Amino acid sequence: MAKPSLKNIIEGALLAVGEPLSIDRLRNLFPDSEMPEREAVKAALAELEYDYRRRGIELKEVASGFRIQVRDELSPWVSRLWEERPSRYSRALLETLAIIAYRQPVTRAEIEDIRGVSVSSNIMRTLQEREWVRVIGHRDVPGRPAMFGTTRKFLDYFNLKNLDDLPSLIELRDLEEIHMELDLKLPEEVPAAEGSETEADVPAQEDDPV
Amino acid sequence: MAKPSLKNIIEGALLAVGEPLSIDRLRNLFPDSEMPEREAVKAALAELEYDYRRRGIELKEVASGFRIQVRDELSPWVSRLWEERPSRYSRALLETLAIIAYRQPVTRAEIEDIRGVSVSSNIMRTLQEREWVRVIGHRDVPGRPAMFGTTRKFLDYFNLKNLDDLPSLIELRDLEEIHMELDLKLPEEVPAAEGSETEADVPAQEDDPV
Amino acid sequence: MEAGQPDADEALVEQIAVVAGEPFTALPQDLYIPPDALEVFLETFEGPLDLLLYLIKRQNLDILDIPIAEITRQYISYVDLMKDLRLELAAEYLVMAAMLAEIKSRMLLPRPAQADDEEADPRAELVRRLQEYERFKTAAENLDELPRVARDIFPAHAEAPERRVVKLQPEVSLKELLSAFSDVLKRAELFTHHQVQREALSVRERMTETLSRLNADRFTVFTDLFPIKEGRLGVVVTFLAVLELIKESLVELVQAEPFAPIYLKARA
Repeated sequence: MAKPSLKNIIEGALLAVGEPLSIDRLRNLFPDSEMPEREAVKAALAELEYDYRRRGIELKEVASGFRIQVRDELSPWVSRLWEERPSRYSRALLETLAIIAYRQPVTRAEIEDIRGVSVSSNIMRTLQEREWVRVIGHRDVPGRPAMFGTTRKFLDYFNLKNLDDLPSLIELRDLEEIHMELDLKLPEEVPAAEGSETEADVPAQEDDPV
Repeated sequence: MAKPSLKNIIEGALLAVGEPLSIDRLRNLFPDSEMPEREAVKAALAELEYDYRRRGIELKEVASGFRIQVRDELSPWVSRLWEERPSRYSRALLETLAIIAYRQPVTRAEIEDIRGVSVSSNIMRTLQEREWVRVIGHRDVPGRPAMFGTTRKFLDYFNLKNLDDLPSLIELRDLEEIHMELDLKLPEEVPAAEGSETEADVPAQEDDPV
Repeated sequence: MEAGQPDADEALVEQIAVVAGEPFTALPQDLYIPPDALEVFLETFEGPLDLLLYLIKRQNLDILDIPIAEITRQYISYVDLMKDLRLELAAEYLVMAAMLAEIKSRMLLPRPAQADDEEADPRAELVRRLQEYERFKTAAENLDELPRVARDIFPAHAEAPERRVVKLQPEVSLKELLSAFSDVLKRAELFTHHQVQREALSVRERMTETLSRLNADRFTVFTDLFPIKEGRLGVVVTFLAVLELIKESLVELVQAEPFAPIYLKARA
C-alpha cells in the first residue's frame, strides 16, 4: 500500500482512541520532519466531515478537539446494544451543575443561596469525580471558600464546543418595570416564561448583580 | 432525515460498541416487526467492506462476529497516541556511561572497579540499545571480557565533535567548584541544569543494585 | 426519531411524581391524598423556593404578582403536612415560612403615600430569589435535554491496530553526565587507590576507533590506520593509540621481515 493519506491517518487515530483529539495531538502523530501544517489537518478534517455526510457517523468538534461519533438519529437502534439505561441525574445535581456552568466561578455558599437549600457533599463529590467540575481557585474572603468551574470534559460530555453553546438563561424581569407594563397591558400578553432559543441572552459568564 | 439505512445503522452500532457483533446481535437492534433478514445484514456488511476499501479502517470478521478495525498500515502513526513519557536514567547508568566515555575501551569489571559497586546487566543493555555504547573488542585475558566504547551516536547526541570536546578531568573539577559557587549564589538556577521540565517528576526506573 | 425508544427524560419536566407507575402531573385538588403518594410528592421538591414556585405555577400566577397572603397560607399548610409525615424537613423550609409571614405583615401595613416610589415592594427580595431560582431550574432542565455522551451521543471507536506502546527515550544533558562522572571520581578517590588522571581523550577515542576497525580474523595493513588528511597530529594520536593497544595486549602486530608491511589484527 502507498503511504496512507493524512485523512486516513486522522480517521484511524480518531477511531482508535474513541475520544476527542486536538489538532495539535493529531499533528503529533507524525515525526517532526513530516509534521503536517495545522491548515492541512483542518483540510483533512473537513474532507472527513464531507465523506461522512451520508454515513452513520459524523465528525464533531467539542471542547477538547474533534471526535467521530454515531449520529444521534441512530440512537434508537444503537442504544439497544446496552441493556442498562444510562443513569439519570437527580434534579439537585443538575441544578447544581447548571449554576456552576452559568455562574462560574461560584462558591458552594453561592450555589446554596440560589437554590435555597444546602448542597450535599455527595453531589459536589460526584461532579468532581466525573471531572465535570473542579476547584478553580479560592475566593478572597474569610474562610477562603473554593470556587468551582466546569471542565473541558463537561463540555465534551454534553457535546458542546464552549460555554457559549449552552442554552441561554431566561431573562430576569424587573419587578417595577413589569408592574408598569401590567398596568398598561392585559396580563396574558406578558410572556410567562421567555422562550430560550430566540433569546440572544448572554449565557455563560453572566454576572448580573441583581 | 429519512429513516437511516440498514448499512448506516450497522456502521453506527459497530463503531459505538467498538467490539465484534454477530449477525444476530445486529438483527436484534430492530424491533421484531422490522427485523432484517440475515441475508440483508450480510449484504449491508459487504457494502460497508466495499466502502472502506480506501479508508483508514476495515471490516473484519472474527470469531464472535464482525468488527471495524483501524488498518494495520496505520499503526506507525496511531501507536504514537500511546507514547509513554520517558522515564529518567538512573545515576548508576549515567556514571557507567561517563566512565565508558572517559576510559574507553573499558571492561565491565573495570567499570565496577572504578564505581566500587557492580554494574547491572540492565544498564549495559540499555546503553547498547540506545546505541551510545557498543562492544568494540574483547580483552585478551581469561574469560575474554567485552570492552566497551562510545559510538558516533553518543557524540551526536551530546553535540560533541569528538571525545576531546568532553571537558578534561581538571576542567571537571573546576566545573564542580563553579557549580558549588553557583549553588551558594543562585540556588534557583541550578535545577535548570537537571534536564527539561517534562521529565522532572518521573521516577527513575533503572534498577540500581547499589 | 423518538418513536422507537422509551422516553426517559421528559419525566421531571412535567410530572411531579410517579406513584405505582402512574405519573402525577398535578396535585389532586381534593384534600384527601393517599399518604404514600403525598410523601413521594412532597419529596420531589428541591427546597422552599421550588415548593413556592410550584404553588405559584399551579394557580397560573405571575411571579411578579404574588398574592402573598394566599401563597403563605398554602405554603404553611404544606410545611405542616411534611412535619406531620415526619419527612426530613430542611430548616430552610421553616426559614422561608418566617420570611413569608414577615412579608405578609409588611404588606398589611398602610404605606405612607409619599414614600411610595422609594420604598421597595416588600415582595421584591422574594421575587428576585424566585426568579433566580427559576432560571436555574429551567437551565437544569435544558441541560438534562442536551444530547449527552452514552445516552444520546456514542463516540465511535474501532479496534486499534496492535497497540504498541512507543517508549520515548529519556533525555540526558551533558551536564548531568559530567556531574555523574565527577561523583564517581570523588568516590573513587575515597574508596580506592585507583588514580584517574588526566589523559588525552583523543588517544582513548582513537584506541576505540582503531580497535573497532580491526578484525580478529583478518589482518589490516598498519599504514591504512593513518588518515592522511588528519595531518601530523592525527598520525601521532593514532600511533599513540596503537602503542597503547599493544601495551594492553589488545592487538597483535605482525611483520614478516624488516621493512615489510606491518599488519595488525585484534586479539582473538
